[in-house]
Amino acid sequence: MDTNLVIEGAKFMLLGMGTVFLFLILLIVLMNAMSVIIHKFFPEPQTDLSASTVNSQKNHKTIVAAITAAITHHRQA
Amino acid sequence: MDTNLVIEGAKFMLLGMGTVFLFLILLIVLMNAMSVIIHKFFPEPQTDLSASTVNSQKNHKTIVAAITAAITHHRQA
Amino acid sequence: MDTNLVIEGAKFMLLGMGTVFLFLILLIVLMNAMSVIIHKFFPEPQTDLSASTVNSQKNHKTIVAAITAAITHHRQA
Amino acid sequence: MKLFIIKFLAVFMFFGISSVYAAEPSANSMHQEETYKAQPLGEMMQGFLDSTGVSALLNPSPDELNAHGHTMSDFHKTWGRVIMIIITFLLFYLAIAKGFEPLLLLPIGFGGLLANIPLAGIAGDDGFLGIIYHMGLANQLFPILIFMGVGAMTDFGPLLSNPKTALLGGAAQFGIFGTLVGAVALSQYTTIFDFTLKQASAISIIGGADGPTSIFIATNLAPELLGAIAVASYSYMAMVPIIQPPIMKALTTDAERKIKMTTLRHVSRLEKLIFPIMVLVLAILVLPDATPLIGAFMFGNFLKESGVVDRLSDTMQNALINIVTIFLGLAVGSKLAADQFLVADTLAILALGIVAFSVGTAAGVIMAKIMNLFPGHKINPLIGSAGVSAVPMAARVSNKVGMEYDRSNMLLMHAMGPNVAGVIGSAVAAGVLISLFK
Amino acid sequence: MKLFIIKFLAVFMFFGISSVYAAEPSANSMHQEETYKAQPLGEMMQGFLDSTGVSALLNPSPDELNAHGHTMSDFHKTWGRVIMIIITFLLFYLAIAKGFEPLLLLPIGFGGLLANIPLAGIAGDDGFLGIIYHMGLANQLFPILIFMGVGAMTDFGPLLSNPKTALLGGAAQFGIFGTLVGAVALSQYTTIFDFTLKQASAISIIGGADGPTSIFIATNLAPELLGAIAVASYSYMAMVPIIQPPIMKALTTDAERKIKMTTLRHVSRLEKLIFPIMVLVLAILVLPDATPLIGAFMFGNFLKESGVVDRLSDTMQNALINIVTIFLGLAVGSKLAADQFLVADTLAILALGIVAFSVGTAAGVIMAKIMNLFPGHKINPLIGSAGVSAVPMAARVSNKVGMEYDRSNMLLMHAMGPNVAGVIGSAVAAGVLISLFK
Amino acid sequence: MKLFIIKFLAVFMFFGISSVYAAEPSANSMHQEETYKAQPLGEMMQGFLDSTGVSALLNPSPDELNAHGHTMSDFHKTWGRVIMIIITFLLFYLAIAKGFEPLLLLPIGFGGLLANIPLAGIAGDDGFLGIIYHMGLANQLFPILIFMGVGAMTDFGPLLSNPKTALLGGAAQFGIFGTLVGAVALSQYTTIFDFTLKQASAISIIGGADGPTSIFIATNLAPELLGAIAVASYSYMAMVPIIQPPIMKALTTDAERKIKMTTLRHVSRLEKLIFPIMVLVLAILVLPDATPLIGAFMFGNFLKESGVVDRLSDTMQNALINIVTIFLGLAVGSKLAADQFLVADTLAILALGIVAFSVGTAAGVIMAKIMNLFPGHKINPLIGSAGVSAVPMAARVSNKVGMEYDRSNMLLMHAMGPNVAGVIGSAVAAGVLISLFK
Ligand code: NA
Ligand code: NA
Ligand code: NA
Repeated sequence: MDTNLVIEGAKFMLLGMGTVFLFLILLIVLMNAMSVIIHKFFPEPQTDLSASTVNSQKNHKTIVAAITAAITHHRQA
Repeated sequence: MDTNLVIEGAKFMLLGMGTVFLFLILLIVLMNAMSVIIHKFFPEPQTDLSASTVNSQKNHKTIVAAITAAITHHRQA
Repeated sequence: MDTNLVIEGAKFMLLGMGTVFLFLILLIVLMNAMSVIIHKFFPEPQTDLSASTVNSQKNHKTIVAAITAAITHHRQA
Repeated sequence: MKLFIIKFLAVFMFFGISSVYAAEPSANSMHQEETYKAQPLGEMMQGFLDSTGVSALLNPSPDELNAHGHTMSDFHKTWGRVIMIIITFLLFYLAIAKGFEPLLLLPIGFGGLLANIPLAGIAGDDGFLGIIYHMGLANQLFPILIFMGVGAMTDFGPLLSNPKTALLGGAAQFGIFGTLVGAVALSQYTTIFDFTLKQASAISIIGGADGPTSIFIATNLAPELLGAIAVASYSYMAMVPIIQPPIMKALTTDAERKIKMTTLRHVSRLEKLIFPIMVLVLAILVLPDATPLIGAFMFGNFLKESGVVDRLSDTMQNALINIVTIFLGLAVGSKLAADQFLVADTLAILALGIVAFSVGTAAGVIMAKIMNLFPGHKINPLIGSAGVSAVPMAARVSNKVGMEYDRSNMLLMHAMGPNVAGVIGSAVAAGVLISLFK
Repeated sequence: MKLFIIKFLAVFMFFGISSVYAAEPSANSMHQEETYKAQPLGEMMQGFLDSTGVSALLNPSPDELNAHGHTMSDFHKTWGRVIMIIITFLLFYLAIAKGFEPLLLLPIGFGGLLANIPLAGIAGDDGFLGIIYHMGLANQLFPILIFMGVGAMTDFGPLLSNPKTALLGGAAQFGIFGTLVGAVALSQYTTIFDFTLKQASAISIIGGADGPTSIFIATNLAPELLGAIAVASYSYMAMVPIIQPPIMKALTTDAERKIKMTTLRHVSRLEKLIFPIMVLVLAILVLPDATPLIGAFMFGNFLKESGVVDRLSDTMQNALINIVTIFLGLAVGSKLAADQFLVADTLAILALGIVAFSVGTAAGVIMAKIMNLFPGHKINPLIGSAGVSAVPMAARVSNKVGMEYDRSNMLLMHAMGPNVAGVIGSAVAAGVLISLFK
Repeated sequence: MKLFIIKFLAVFMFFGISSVYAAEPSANSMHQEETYKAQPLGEMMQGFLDSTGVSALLNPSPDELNAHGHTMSDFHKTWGRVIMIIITFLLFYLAIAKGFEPLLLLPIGFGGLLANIPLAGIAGDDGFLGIIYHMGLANQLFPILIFMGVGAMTDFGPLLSNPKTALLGGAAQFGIFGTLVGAVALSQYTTIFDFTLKQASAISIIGGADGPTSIFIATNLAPELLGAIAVASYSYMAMVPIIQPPIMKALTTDAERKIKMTTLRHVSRLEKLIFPIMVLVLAILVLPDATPLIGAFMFGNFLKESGVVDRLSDTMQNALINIVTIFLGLAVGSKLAADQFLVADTLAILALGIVAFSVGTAAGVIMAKIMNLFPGHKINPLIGSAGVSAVPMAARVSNKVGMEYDRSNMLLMHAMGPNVAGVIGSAVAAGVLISLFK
């Protein structure tokens, strides 16, 4: 009545690799579907990009302004 | 022998709102008393303010000095 | 059959101070030995120092470059 | 590279030789009792299919138990879970797209999602949500730690410069006790609700508009309602800009809304330093049962105002409160399991919660109007609504509504006084409830 | 200064007066039962000498027990400990001089060093390593928290822009299951190994190349092997740049190695936001037993991608994961006690671990070659090896080997897809194993 | 806005419909046994008045128990609490106005304040102070974690560059053992003190001038004295600039105080890296019972010096040590309850503590003078006082006193050697005490 471990291991492999691939294949299908749906119905607004650019430019300008102020201040001092 | 919950609830309200107001009124009295006592006996030294201004000016100058040094260094390099 | 606590305390002192000094003397011996061994067999590479200097110079230059870029940018803007 | 591999193999050899020395049989190398039972592949596949989530949701096992070891109805095992998962998605949507208190609703929502997974038992005693729950929520430590962090973030300056506005924060607690009476009345005389006095109290505290206080009291008085109470509490706090303005406008005249308040006086550092201790001493003398909450809050505030332990105060306001927020959120979320949340009580809690919020808002505004009947500087009743707490959003709402009627009327700092007084008021109210049920 | 001392003395007096009031005998001031027994100085010295480490290592007491209260062999009490301490020094050397995953190998090594100290019992139930172990490793909380932090650090963009590369991350799991079969075969038919199915599974998961997953599974299925499995797992992850390239080169042609892949498409924020929820829902439907790991991982990732709770996400990626890493490392190290590590099993685990790693690498590469048999954009098989995970080192190795053959061929981002898919794949594999042993 | 409200109501409806489906009676919706008992309003008011702090302090209930479930004297329930609260205010004053170790004295003081609140039971097993105490102080985890952080902050460079100064850190431990003998002598022959050997040992360790070591030993040997020992230890560490200079000046001549020491040699990175391991190995061989403390300390130091795990080292020195400091302080404070602190023992502990400190200081100075009797570079005896540890304040005091006599004599770095050696010395002394009581 001893269990044949090798056969059990093989079953594990079958189930395990099967599940892993099943999972990932479903995931691929879902990823592709999501991509299609999102690009069709929820396209990323182009403004987003420019908004962030504006934002970073703004930050940049703030830094530049700060440095300039510092230098001006220093020259006056 | 059933408890009348509504009456119990009303008692809770009486006790609860009473305690809340008692607490806050005492707190108001204490706050006013503290304000009087502190302004009379422990007035905030005016120097404190100027000290912190000096401190921030000092920080400011440190930054300006660092930037200037950086620029000088860059010009020399 | 009462324990004389003072004698016990004295024993504690003997053992305690003994162990502390034994430990620290061994540590001193080991520190000196380590110093000799490391300076003989694993001398600290001089390049290390210059490497870190180079590194910090590099950092410095990055900062200077950033500031300069910021200023140039500002002048152009 | 080769040299390196040789070195590594040498380490291996070393392990090998060491192991040979270890020749005696050790407890580890003895063959353990095999708990695994071999099955034919067919049965195994069937068993595996039965252990998928699809199967568990469609054909739930009759002996599946909930996180507390009780049986569940089939509805709670199947559609109930699906519905709960969809509800957590709604929470995500509200938190991310609408900005509803995301710091707490995202972890709570995700905890709820995990708690409704069949078979995995994540909210059970051995699951990680269950472990986190028992680590800090069952013993009420997490809300206390959050309160410390919030205390370290709070500035009592505006309250100190205009003490009498504290009364507005007191009046707003009528939201708690008014709702309590209503809830027990409807429980007693109708079949709409069926709450015990304890449960009604735990629910009514939603009107205090303080997340940690709500969670603290719910864990104390009615842990079985914790999930719904926490979700209602944070949702309504997030909805303050929607709930409050209509009430504020309905109860005030145009002239009242345009009242300008006098500039706040400067508050000295010493006043701010003594204040937390003063509040705590008052709580000790009047209501010791409120001191766990007030003590934790004032501990955080005192450390901040002391100015000498900035590293502790910073950690409280950042690393510590963030870590605890993650854990608290997940632990609260573990109470969103379908069999605990999808009950008639939840709807009642949501309904009572919004009543409590609204009553509290109205009471704050009316209190301001009453105070204006007395001589002295007039109070703009719009800052009364900030007395419910929901710091600092309620104060911002006061400011925003005020500016709708007079763009130059800055009420923000004036509203911060009742706002923080509302936190103290709710903690006192919580203390009264704890005291009454002791 | 003197004034100050006077003030301080006044405080003292105050204490004094207070104490005098406290005249009644208190529990504290009563003389406690003295547990200490006086001995002649000679005996005391002898006893003290017996309690030195030198003595404990040379003349171990026959009744000294290990951390679990079991007896130990003399070898494990003496040379075993010395050998283990030397092994921890090797770990330090590898971590510091060779850069082998120092974030985990240093705490693990130090924990191992502390666990092998005679008499101190630091890894016992009352020692601090034992306390930390029970606090978060015995209940598997620490690897879950690490997974949250790693999730918050992970970017699924590359996978989303080229979904099919997920298959490479699937194929690499063959390293786990192939090794499992091999290990049980050698256990059944030879006397080299003697592992149960559970133990073999816990060991094989090393092939998943994911530290937290390995630790999670080992704690679950074979806690007695935890130390060796964790050390093997992190060591081999660190050795990826040595282990993988020969295998990658042996299995590919020159033409294959020079395949250029098409530029990755832009991935929208919404896709990244939905992805973690999608994976979790899929795991719920297919394999609930994988949801603790996948759920924790996706929780971290979801918080990051939500963009509205940056303070929580930052804390997860920094303070929280660092604190847990320290604790996890020490707790794992506590399992490096000689009597648990210096057994024949450890050598077998190290051997099986490297086999698992190599098989996984090969399977990933071969899978890419198989996929290239089908029409569509060709995949450079060098990114197949990244499917074992070991994020992000395996992806960097793919990139580096690719550039050896074509300096303009940047494979890094392409390899990140299978790399993160490998994490998901291993978590699924772990879920299968948990499910089968339930 | 309206649209939004409609959406929200839709969610509500959804809850509603879901709840209707949940028609079966669930455990939650069943009416729970009501634990609340109705009372006439008069009685209720009376009961409420009895539950105020004023009433509890004036008319204590005879059956009120302390945090450990023992009865308390009336003094400890009434004036004792008031006195303790005033004492915590003194601690606040010293910490904030005088800068006395605020990082620990503020949390300890606040914990003491909370522990003396009547009726609230915050220091009891269910109160949050009690929970924190059991979480990490009862098992001595907190001082160990603090030691890790302190280790990561410590630089052994000055000691390595002048090893023989370690002897000064050894001599200062005479403060511990000398006081121990004195304490047991006075306990044996007089009625002033009445300490067991264990208690006397726990008290004497105050002379080690190391907070975590004191707390570790007190928790181990005499937990009933923990509060007083911790307060004494941190207070005296803060008072180092007041306590030490008179002793230092009394024991040295003018010429000695002006001794200039030779410049410290450069210490290589490798030396600093090996040092912590060397100390730990020495401790393993000589005194395993000291390894929990020394191991934790050297773990932190080793991580820092390794240079490859900066993120762990930074977290140890910041988030982790700060969080643990808050918890440790509160937990220690919970032992300042009147019935535990306002006992004659406390006064004795304060007296013995300052003796221990002073003896240690003197021993360090005298040791330096003895060492100067031997040939070799002369040591300025002013750095001997730094051997008590109290890092880094004692070293600063050495420097300051030195500069009083020669403004060009910078002793700071020279004093850091004995300073850190004092930490090691105290840990060794602690190990001896643990070993002797095992
Ligand atoms: Na409130
Ligand atoms: Na993997
Ligand atoms: Na010391």
